[in-house]
Amino acid sequence: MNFEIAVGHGVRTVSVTRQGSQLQVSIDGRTVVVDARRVGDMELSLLVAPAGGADPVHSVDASLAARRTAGDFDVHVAGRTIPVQVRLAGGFGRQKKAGAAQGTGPQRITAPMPGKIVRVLVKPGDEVKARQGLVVVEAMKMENELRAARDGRVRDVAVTEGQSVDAGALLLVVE
Amino acid sequence: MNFEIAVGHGVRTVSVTRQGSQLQVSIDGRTVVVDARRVGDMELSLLVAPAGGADPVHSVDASLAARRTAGDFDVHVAGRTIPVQVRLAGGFGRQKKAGAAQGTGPQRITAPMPGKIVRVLVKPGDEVKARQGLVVVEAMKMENELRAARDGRVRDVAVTEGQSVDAGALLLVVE
Amino acid sequence: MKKILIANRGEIAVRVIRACRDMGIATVAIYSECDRAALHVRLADEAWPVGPSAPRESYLRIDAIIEAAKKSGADAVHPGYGFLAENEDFAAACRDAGLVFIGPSPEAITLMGSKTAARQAAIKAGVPVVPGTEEPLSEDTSDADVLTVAERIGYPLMLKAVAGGGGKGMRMVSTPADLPAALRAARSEALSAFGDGAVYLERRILAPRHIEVQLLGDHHGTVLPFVERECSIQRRHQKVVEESPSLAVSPELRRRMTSAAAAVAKTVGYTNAGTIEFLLDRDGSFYFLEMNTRLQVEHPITEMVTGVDLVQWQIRIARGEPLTLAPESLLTPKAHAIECRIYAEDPETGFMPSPGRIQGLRVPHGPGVRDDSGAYEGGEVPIFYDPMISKLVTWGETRGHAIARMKRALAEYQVRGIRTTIPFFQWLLDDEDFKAARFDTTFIDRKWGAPGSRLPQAIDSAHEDLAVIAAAVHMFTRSTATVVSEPVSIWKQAGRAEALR
Amino acid sequence: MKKILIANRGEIAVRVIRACRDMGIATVAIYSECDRAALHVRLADEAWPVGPSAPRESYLRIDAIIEAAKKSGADAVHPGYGFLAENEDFAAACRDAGLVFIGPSPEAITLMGSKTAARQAAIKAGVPVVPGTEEPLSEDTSDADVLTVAERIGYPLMLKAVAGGGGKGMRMVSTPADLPAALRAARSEALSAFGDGAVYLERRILAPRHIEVQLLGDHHGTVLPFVERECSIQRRHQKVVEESPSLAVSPELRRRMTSAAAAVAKTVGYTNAGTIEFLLDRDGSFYFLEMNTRLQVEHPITEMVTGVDLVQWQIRIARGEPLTLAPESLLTPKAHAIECRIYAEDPETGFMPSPGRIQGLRVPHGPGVRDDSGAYEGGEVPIFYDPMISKLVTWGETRGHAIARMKRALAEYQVRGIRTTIPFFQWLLDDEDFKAARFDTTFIDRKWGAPGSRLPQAIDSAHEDLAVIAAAVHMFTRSTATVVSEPVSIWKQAGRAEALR
Repeated sequence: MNFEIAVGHGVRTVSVTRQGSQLQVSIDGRTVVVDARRVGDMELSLLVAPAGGADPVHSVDASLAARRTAGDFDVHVAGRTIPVQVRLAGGFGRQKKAGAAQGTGPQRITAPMPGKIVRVLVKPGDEVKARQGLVVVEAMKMENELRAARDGRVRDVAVTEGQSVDAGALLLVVE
Repeated sequence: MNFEIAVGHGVRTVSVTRQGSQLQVSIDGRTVVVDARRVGDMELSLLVAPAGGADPVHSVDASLAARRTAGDFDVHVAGRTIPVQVRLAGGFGRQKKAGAAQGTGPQRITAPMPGKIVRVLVKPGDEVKARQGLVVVEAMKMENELRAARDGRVRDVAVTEGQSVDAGALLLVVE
Repeated sequence: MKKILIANRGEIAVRVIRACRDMGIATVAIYSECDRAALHVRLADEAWPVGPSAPRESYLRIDAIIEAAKKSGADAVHPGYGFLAENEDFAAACRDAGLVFIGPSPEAITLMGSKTAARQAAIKAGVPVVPGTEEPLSEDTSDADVLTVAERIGYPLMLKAVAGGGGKGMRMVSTPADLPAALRAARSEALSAFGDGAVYLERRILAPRHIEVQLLGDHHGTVLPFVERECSIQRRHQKVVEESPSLAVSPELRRRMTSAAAAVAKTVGYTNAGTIEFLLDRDGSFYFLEMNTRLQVEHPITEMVTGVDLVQWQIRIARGEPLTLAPESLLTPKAHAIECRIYAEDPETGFMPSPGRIQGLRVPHGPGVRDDSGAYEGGEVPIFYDPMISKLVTWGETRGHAIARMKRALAEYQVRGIRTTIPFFQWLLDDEDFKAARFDTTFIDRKWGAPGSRLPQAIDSAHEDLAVIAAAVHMFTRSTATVVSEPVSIWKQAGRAEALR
Repeated sequence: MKKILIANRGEIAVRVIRACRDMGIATVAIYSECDRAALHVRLADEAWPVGPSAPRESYLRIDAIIEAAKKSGADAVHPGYGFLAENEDFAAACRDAGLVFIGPSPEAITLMGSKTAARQAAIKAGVPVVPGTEEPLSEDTSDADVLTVAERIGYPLMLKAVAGGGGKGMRMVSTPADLPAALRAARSEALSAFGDGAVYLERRILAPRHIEVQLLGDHHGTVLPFVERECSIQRRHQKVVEESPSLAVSPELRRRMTSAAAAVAKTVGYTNAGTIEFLLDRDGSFYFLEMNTRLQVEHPITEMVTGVDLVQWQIRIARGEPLTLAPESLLTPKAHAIECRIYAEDPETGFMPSPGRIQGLRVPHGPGVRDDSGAYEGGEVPIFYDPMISKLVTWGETRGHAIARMKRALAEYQVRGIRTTIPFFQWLLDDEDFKAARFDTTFIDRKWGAPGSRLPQAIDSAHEDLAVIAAAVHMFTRSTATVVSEPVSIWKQAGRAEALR
């Protein structure tokens, strides 16, 4: 089974095959042998070893939490929380693979959590600088300012002050 | 929905009906109003009140564990573990309802857990007294003696010393 | 005292329920709509609804809460912290309804709840205060008037809500130009959190440490101070890590600070639990900052180093018992304790709140670990309230031992489905300055923003590989059925997963 | 010491892993076939298989464990308790393989592991022993010979495995007629548990208390005793509840018992952690019973009242550090701690083992609670090993407070899918004699068998009603889908359930 898995700033090409009672996992050509046991719906006990060598003995206690998009997970491993996006082979376009998706194109500012729009700090047509505040959302008793990631110009403002929004709702677009 | 629920030494006749956002539960004619929320696959948060009175406010945090037989549960409630057997109305015969099932009929001695038969202390035809040892099963490093519940005579011995048995396996019958 | 209503939610309600249960006292929870299945409701003996999810319509509704207390037959009310804990009207309403309010008198709350009146009480007790406005600036004070007052105090200065607490309604102002915006924001936060938009100004002590002294006062004239807590690790003026004792406080300074704290409390005839907050300057001088007339979030670290159950003592004091604790033992910390406040906030995205359902939860255990939590697996973290879901506390024979245990406990802790501040604490606990206790209240703002300082472990490619392996194995072997524990079944699932491609 | 192999499983392996992690030391777990997904495997840095599930084929396989240690590059081995912890061959094999054995020398294990040699060491140290056989009775000794020896000692007497421990291979014998059967059973248990069927006889002290003294000895000649533990609450000679300090031990008696314990340890040049067990007679005289040359199950209560991490100190001693603990503080208990051993046994059916899958697990938390566990939700309790799944420990300002917290913690504790001894402890903690600390080692056998004494709370009809309501509501609203948190969805499910009838 072949996957593409985005993690950090890159995408890894991953294949998983059965090998006796164990699994062989290749990541961008490097292969490890994994003895896997499912210990909960979203929890795995893995013993891992480099391929061709000794038995898998490095214990990795891993658990996953599904994110909103199918195939997106937070992986909890070794005391860390690492977001990954899993797609079947070919699931990511060229762009993502090149690691270029981050820096270009319009910025869609979405609500990171359900809340109330306290203030809209810009209007369509405004020029904005990187890290300039765009909109203030109140949730969980704190006001949170959403900022521009890069310089740009405000195209659409989809919300008004006082409005309640769901997580993921589009608030405004900067191009 | 009507149930018969065995608990302790008796069987209760229970009905559950919806009443607005709450449930009405009748136990042998006594009625309570329950505000129920499921907080896990087998966990419930219940607020309970006597019917016809105030709002349900007695908080009962209940969780269940399925036993081997469908409809049999251990209910964990108020720090206690209480075994119940739930059947649809009419599911129990007359005998059980009368509370008479306990004291008569042949005793089927079954293995309470997986283990090894260490010693068989009786043979078919033996007269046994209440609490007399019948068979010794080893499990989890301890030897456990299974005893007769009442006086009787050994009819069948289904196991031999050294044999491994599964939980629930019939070991012998005393009549 | 046979039945106590807990006028709060979340971890502190659970904490109070546990103390009551330890004392054989029945408990009454209250809940808003979204909290029907919250842990404090599940663990209490009774639970009464008090209104919709917005705090103003439920947990801040004095009338609804008093009515629930009366109907339930409770004879006392514990306010926890936050919500109505420092609301004198609530304390008075309890008293008027014949309910024992487990906290100070309404008069003491009124006096010390006003930051400006509290400063005057400290001055009267002979305790130094930070220079600032002695009178509150009401909501209606014009920007121009506030600017005039600010000019007298000098910049940088702190703008604070008179009714403030928990870092809310507080802003640092560096130049006159920043004042109007800061004033607007602070008033708005203060109004929403406390229903009172009045503010005051205070000179900003540069790079101070925040040191506080826990007190208990009984109804027989005894006030006992406890060994100090160090609370300098703050973000947005909100404490995130606390420890006791402070490495910056010598036994001699401890004696002076705890005596000063007790003097302030005695001056106002204070009873029950309270905390005097000080700023400790680099030169060793300290200033009265404010008094919190309630239990503090960080009370467990004091409990860990003194062995005293502060909530039990709140209840015992409220029912008239004299303080029988040995004063010296309260000032002699047993080794070291540290607390991390676990928030449902994502440190990777500027601490954005991360409400939602907790899909999975693994809580750390073992020697020296205590977790005071309001969360459970399958439970919801609502958007309406403070996003703190638990307080992880560790104790160790030394500060280093306590930190080591905290790192271990944080590594065991898994909160799945929402993001939390756990990675932030892992970063902090590895910081050399933190490990050496070289910090002040500006620590997080200076350090967390610095280039390359953020979550170094998250960009470690070895761990990314492990995450990739786990995700791939999960997809390969996943099952919508129940837990699979035999390897053979995993391969069956795997076969099926392949067949389904 | 950079990497430690833990030659054990379950809660004690988890406990040792946590201590190693607190010290920055890497951990190697070992596992038998059925333990592949056990908690100690999941939490360790590495995990090596050592054989099939039966202990003799895995956890007792010295060769396989030494090989795993070598292959993994471990430089030390922690044996935990049970299995090979008191096996001198294992300690010697570690030494021969260049591995540090975290425990006493093979010579000390050999000497004190033989109950009869240990008695002689105690006599040499001037410590009284219970009258009995000074030489072991080998497996081949005839019943007639054993009867002759027994006659000299007098009935009732105790028949004990020379290599015994944990209550295994131990029988009380009241009359000569009972001796042959008891001998057979004790030898069989001892052979199966320790691989050595030799036994010895001891006069039975009627209704004694079981008091023990924890010791640490370093490689520089220092031996330090700790405040005593009271372990009289036993079933089948197996401890089930322990507390520290003992209400039966005055400060003066504590001084004498701890000095006697230290004297025995010094006589044999003992190093690392060990425990001297005494019987305390009603008249205040005490007798050396045996020495356990390892960490005890009940070590956490000592940690709770002294603040010392005993496992850390085992490791520090093993790497040559001198004991720098203040002797007086170890003998001055900070308030009170109590431990309940949670077993996968059903008290309702004569404590039948109850292995199987843990369908659901809720662990208690909050102030003064510690849970040392090897269990997790979804995990299996195998049939092959000791059925203890966790140790619940509480600390309180007084004994009453510790007991109250234990009752609260037990009420919060839910282990679903298997039966546990939690209800038994709930019964015990409500017993008037227990509450007054009026007990001896015969307490459980006398009290638990008494009519009407068993689990009174389980036959309380109000609670039966609640169980019935919960079960009925569950059946009415059940769903095979995921968690349902909105009421409306519950009613949808209910509708569907009805439609399916």
